[in-house]
Amino acid sequence: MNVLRRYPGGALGAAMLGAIVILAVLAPWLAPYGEHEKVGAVYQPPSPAHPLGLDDAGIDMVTLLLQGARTSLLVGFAAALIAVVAGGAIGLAAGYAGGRTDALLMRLTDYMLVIPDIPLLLIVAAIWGRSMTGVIAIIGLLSWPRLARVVRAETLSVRERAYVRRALTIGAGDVRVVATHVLPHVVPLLLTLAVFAVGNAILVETAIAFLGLGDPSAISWGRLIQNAFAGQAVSRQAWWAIVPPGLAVGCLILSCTLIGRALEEHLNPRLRTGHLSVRTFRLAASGGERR
Amino acid sequence: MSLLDVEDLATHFPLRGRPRRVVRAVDGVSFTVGPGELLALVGESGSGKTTTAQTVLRMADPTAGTIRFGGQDITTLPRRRLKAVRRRMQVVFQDPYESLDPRFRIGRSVAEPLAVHGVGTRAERREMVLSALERAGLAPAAAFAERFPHELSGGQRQRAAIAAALVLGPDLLIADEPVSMLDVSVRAGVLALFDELRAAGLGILMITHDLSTTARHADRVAVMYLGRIVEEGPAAEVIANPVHPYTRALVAAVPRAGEERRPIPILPGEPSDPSAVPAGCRFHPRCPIAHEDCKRHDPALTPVAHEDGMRHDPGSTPVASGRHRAACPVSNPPAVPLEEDQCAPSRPR
Amino acid sequence: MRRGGYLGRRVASAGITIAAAVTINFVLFRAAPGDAATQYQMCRTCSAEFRDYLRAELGLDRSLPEQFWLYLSALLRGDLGFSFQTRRPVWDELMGPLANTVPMVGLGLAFGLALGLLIGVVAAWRRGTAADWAPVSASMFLSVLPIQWIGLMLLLMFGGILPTGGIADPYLRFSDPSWWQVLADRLEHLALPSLAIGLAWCGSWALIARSALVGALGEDYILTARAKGLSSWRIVRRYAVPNSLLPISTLIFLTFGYIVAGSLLVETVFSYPGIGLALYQAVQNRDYAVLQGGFLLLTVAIVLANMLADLLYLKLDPRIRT
Amino acid sequence: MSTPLLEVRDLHVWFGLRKGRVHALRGLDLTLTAGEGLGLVGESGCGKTTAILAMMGLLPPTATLSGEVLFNGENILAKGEVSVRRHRWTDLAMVFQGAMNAFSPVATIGDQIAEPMRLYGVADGKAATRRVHELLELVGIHPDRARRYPHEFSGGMRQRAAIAMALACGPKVLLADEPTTALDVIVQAQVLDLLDRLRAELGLAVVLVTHDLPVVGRVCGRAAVMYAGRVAESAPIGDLHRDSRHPYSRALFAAGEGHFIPGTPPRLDEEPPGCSFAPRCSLTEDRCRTETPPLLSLSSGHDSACHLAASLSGGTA
Amino acid sequence: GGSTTPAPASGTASAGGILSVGVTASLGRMTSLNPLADNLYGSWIARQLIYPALVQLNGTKLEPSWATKWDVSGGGRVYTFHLQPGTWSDGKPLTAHDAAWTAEFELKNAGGAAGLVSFALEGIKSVKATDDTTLVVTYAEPVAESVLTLLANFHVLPKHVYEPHAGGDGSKVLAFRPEDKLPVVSGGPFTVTEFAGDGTTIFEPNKGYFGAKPKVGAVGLQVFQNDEGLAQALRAGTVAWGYGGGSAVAASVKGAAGLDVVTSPSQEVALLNINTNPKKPDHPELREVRVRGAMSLALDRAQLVEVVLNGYGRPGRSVLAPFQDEWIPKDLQPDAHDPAAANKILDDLGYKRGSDGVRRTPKGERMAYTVVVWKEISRVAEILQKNLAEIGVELKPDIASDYTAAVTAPGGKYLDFDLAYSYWTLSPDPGGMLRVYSCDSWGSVNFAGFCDKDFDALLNKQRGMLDPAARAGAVGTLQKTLLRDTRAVLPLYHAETVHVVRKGWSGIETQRFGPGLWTQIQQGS
Ligand SMILES: Nc1ncnc2c1ncn2[C@@H]1O[C@H](COP(=O)(O)OP(=O)(O)OP(=O)(O)O)[C@@H](O)[C@H]1O
Ligand SMILES: Nc1ncnc2c1ncn2[C@@H]1O[C@H](COP(=O)(O)OP(=O)(O)OP(=O)(O)O)[C@@H](O)[C@H]1O
Ligand SMILES: [Mg+2]
Ligand SMILES: [Mg+2]
Repeated sequence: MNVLRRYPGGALGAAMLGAIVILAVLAPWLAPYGEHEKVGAVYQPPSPAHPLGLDDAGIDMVTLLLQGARTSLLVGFAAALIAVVAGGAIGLAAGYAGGRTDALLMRLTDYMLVIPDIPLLLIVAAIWGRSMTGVIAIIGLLSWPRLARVVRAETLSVRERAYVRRALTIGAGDVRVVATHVLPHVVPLLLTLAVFAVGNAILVETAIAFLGLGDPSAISWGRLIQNAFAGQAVSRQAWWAIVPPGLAVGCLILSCTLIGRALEEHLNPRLRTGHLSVRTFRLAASGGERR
Repeated sequence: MSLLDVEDLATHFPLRGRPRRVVRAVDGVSFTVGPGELLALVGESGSGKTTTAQTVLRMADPTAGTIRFGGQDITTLPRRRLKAVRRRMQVVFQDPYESLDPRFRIGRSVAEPLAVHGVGTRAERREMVLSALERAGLAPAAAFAERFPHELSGGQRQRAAIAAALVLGPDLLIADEPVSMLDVSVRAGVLALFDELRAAGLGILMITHDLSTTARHADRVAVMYLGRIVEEGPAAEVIANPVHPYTRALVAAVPRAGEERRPIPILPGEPSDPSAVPAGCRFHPRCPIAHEDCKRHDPALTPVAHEDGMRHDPGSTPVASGRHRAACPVSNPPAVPLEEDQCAPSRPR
Repeated sequence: MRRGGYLGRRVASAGITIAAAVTINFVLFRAAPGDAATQYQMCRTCSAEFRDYLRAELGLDRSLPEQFWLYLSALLRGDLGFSFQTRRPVWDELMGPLANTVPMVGLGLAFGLALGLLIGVVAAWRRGTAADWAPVSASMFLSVLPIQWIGLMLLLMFGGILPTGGIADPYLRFSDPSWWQVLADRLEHLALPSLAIGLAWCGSWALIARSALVGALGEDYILTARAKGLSSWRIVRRYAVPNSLLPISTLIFLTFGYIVAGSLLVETVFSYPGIGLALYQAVQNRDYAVLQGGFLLLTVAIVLANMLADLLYLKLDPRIRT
Repeated sequence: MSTPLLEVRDLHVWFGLRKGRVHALRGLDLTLTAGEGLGLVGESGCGKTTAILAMMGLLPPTATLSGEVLFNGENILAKGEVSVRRHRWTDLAMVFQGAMNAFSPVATIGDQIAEPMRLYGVADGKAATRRVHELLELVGIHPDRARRYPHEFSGGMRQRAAIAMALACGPKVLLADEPTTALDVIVQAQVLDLLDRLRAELGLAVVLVTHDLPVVGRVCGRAAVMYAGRVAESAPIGDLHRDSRHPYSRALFAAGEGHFIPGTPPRLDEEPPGCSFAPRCSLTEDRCRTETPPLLSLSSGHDSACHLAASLSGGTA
Repeated sequence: GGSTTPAPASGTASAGGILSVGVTASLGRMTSLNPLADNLYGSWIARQLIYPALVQLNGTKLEPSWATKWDVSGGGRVYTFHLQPGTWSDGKPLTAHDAAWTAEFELKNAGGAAGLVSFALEGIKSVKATDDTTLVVTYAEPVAESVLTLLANFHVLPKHVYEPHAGGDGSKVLAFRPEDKLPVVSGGPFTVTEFAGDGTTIFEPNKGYFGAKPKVGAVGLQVFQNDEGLAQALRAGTVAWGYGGGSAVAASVKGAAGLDVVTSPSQEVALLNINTNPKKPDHPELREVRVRGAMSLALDRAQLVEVVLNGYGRPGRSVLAPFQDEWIPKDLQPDAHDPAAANKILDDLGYKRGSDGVRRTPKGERMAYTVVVWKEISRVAEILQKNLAEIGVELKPDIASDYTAAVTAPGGKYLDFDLAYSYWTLSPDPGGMLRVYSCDSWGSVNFAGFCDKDFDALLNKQRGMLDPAARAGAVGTLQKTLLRDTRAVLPLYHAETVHVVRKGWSGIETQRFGPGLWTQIQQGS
């Protein structure tokens, strides 16, 4: 309850994400039709039987949205996991070891950061084929560098804390120091980054799908946007095939962003402060505040 | 026999970029700390006090010189074998807010050294932790052990950090500005604790820039300037009769309680830069009494004739001691030839 | 002295990154299944002779180190090779599209920035009020929408009102246009793609601007400025904005590179013949020479943008200037 | 005694927290005459900074304030921000705790010093530049440095430049919040010396906030010892040292000499009745725990808020 | 846009207005006007406007073009073409020698680097110019006249322009780009004054053209990156003719004011090939004709037509396309969609469904296959997947980055793939398509891995049958062998050729190809 009041945005995000996850998990039971099942004319407008109409293959949009949530979430979470594990490990190693290791790893990270990601994606996906695992791996590999940077910076700062230096001077080994002092400190940050990474991965997935480089047999929200474009939903004024998947993606990523920001604020309450505001102190009605 | 014996210690840090330059943070420092002795290392910010301590702790690598601890040369001891030494040499940092892991209860922080060194059983450790906390003045120890750092005041935190340093029963404590971040009202308590520990035989190397503290608690004081010790000797004597112009400025600058306004000698120029150490006497660019020779000759520490000391502060009690040395030939002409016993390591009172 | 060192180090690091990009570029394409000649689109059904001819022409019949050497020496001469598909120099193939993309991204950037910074400054200034909450929520939502979807929505809304594809009216020259007609035509064609870019990015920029500003507003010098009796507006203008501009401006420079590289999605939606689309087509046609060249070009562009961002920082922030 | 230049009467400040609030100032009374140096001393958290900020009207929006701050008899807080802004920098200027960061890193020191002059029409154009140079010289910084950026200054120089900035519009009162805490002893001595000179030479009234009693003597003739948002004792420095009439002041002096004060400072979110120092005081009597002692004048210029003030005469603890 | 810029279709600068032709990139992009270097459809369209061809096509019928008439001799082996005198746009004479040179060059390089267009000269032994206006074409074997339709794709190049680049093994000519020097040397009704293979190429009338003068001021061939772009442009009025825009564009502009959707009989065929290679190690059941029959019955061709072709097409009936109706036996009709019957066949064969709904062969192998497709047809793959799932066959689409390689692997032996999707746009003569399933094509485009001696013998024989009726009989037999006897290939659908034309233009006859079409188009009637 308290958390709710403190981070209303985060709570809203969590609720949205929760709802989407539940819908996705229950999709096979909730979906009214088959995801390949033609249930009416192509681009049939919304009707009581099909509240969001049919797509360019005469498939029920509600069904597609429900099924698409599964893929989008799977890609989001799996890719974020890769990014978190890789980025966390590399950031931690670079920040803690320092020196040459740090320089080497950061050089790699810098390189990964300047790689134009969408073209790389295009090339890798085109050359090595399209599969769900491929898409997840590519997104994960594209996302870790940002994480690694932040984790490294944080590790560097923890490393300089007196309690870490003290642990070292009493003769504690690196493994021990990392495990007991550094990692626990970095975990909340990593969690925050992970939440953002989920959102980002979902966004990148829509790009991959839009370019037709996604897994051909998986229906994701990105794929629905692509279908709408390829199926000329715009010229055919079939807004019901365009608007819902975009809004769905937006809500999903927004929920991640909201949660991430709440976590961030929780970790760093300084984000809330500031000296300047249009409002200044209040004057108590004379004597009123005294007792 | 002295506990810690540092000779000609130098620690340089290479700077990035060209031309290659080094920061001569510590540049030829010698001192000793005996059991039960408190040596205060004072000096302006950036003079290399912390670096000296870090080097002694082998957290920074010495460029030259030797560090002997309990008679053993630890200057180049490999990390593995350092562990045994570290058990006997503990450290307390300046910032009481950062020296305890905020996620650990005090008890666990204090017990960490025991865990690292695999000392005792669980029960034994608990005993040791509680007694350390009590020694550090945190009573009831059992209650404090259960608290988190944020539930303690600054002074209490610093005591907890000291307890963690004491739990292994070390011979030497290195304290880097242990009270400068504490409120006036609690400083005295922590310093009194040091006095107690010292009485029990613990050698302490304390870094500080607070001369009034030094005068009250230290046996001996070493004044650092730009990586060197410029004056060294029994605390009372050095503060009463500062010889080196830098020490004099330092002493004069200290505000004294209850005193009325008085003129302050001001050192000209900016704090010095250890990556560009001036030739000759390091202090000469800011020295009010520098002359030509100072630009060429880098003076060594030489014993102070106490008559000389008396001349500067006639009101003070003359303390005749060859252990007071300074590195300024101008204010301190080498009247007394160097004798062997004067170079011998100083002993605790 | 220090400045020269900083510059030198920055340039060296950019050089290393580019060298890495060159190597990876080479490896990436050699590691692809099937060599370039078999991947060649026209060769889906072409004869073995033609394949051999292509292999020889592309130097694929040589050993890998030899190929790498050839590749490097050609690069040093500024030669990116020849397109498999058109047999024109890759450089010529890419420069046109790149020249189309830059104004589109530039205009989008300008639009997004103007809007984003405005929102960000107002929100930061009115922190905690409705004037903060509403634009921040809107920005947040904009920033999470897929750009291609924003493009589709624009198509849906503006199709028929503004040109929805291409870069210019190809037949304009027959009506003997004046220079402003030509310009107006270009701007019309730029409108929707640029708007899409602007909308897709202004949200993030607003959020960045806001948080940078809020950060700056928490600094001690702001309190000092208030103590000096300066008005809030003056404080925002003279103290908060210049200080938060530092992180913002470099960040924007950085994103420019990525937007150019990522322009593909917008260009696809609006059939805009830019660099992204050129690469996309190269992928479709397995035109590895163009792909390789384009990828390198974009990497270099981003590295340069990063470097410029650093130099800008150098210029803006007196702390590193000396 | 001449009429007070600045007078603080019964100043209360509350800070709203997420839960409850903190009563940081609990009826602060201070007077300051022109050219006088007043030291404001006390443990961390006793409300020194809050007092200074309140006088400048710079409290954050979470703060609620009551009481009066009279400048030349006018209550400058009467209309909040509107009325106080007119007095900022021209009448009241301040140097902050950690004034190291008082300068925006992207503008030159000179510009930042000149800004309020131009704004308030004190000087502009060449005149402003000249005045900036004068001010910098006054604080011992070479005028050439006006065109430098803050990061090119050392900590001590920045602190001195901050003082120069505070003097820009010729204020009558300088409020200096721990201007020397972060500095080296030698630099600290320089800065204190500068403040003293300004006071003596320019007739500036100075309020010097510090938790270090000895520092006060360098600049101020009088000091007010604060405890828990209120003045415990206010007296000329000499009296305070030799003839303190409040156990807390005595304890504070003793702390400087190596005797710590037992217990912890009071929590400001609770308001138990009685003297707030009572739980730590060695002389506590029953009424100390129930009755809040008022700040009473013992002799001219010596006030104490202790029930036992009268019985405390002679010598320090 | 329509409201803000003047619609070019009504441009006034050149008399006759500008014919703006829009085409999607997948169909109409080109890389060069040099036919030896670019065999993309887009440049084939362009070639019709600038390079003379002996004959042109109206549907499946031959019409005169540069050749006003032709004689047959030698029992169908020798064709003599009588050409109109003319000049190239640079003033050099356009003669039979240009044609002979072009043909000989292409024949010499057939199969080589510069052999991309030599398919048009298939079966020809020699091409000789007897004088400036007479060209003698000699075939190795007798051919029916309809085989000459291929010659509509033979574009005569200016010898004086190309010859300097055509030395050595002929590969150097690939680097020659006529569009580098504008206007290009043209012998057709137009010449190119602006070239952009991915953008808009502008054609302006060639003053020296021997034939009828164009009635438009200029033709623009504008390439759109996707269907959506073309549809938008058609609606906005910036494009007058959506060239072969396809069903998707047609569907999305249907009902829009001012636009007509013009269809002509399908020239296209989409096929599902089943790998019948007896050496393929796995899935022997795919070599069982009844299994293939069951799969055919499972396919819902009507849904394919509705979803994939937006209704503009027909269920797949043969490997030949509906515009070759005269060559397709009347009794060869599309298989009905009858999953029940299909299931029964498989049940009878003893292929039981497993718990996952997928059938097992008696050996216990799952009936799970991959189908090699390319990206554009994901919808087709989805429908096939669903159709076959209904009969317990699992299908997994494999989007091949290198299509031919994926199908023929390893090394042209067809040992790997199970099913493959293929799509062909046919030329009028039926022989070409049937040849795809001959042993000659084994290892390349014969995606069914089909090789049959008798089939090949009949295939070779029909080519020389000058009697259309007899030839039709043979062609019918060949089709039935493929589609009924062996069912090695399952026709899926035939897409109608769909054009979208803005009202107010006349002469756009969409089944016509060649200069004649482009010179007859005009604004107004
Ligand atoms: N790792 C390092 N690399 C480069 N220079 C260093 C490093 N550590 C310290 N220095 C430099 O060495 C000099 C001495 O630093 P040190 O921290 O020992 O001073 P200090 O006397 O402890 O000062 P303070 O009183 O401010 O703590 C300083 O100029 C500092 O900038
Ligand atoms: N913005 C704020 N919100 C809530 N409480 C505050 C705020 N500012 C100060 N306080 C509280 O008011 C009390 C007085 O704070 P103040 O900063 O005035 O102390 P101080 O005497 O200046 O201490 P120090 O010596 O540490 O600077 C403290 O308990 C502090 O926690
Ligand atoms: Mg230090
Ligand atoms: Mg304060």
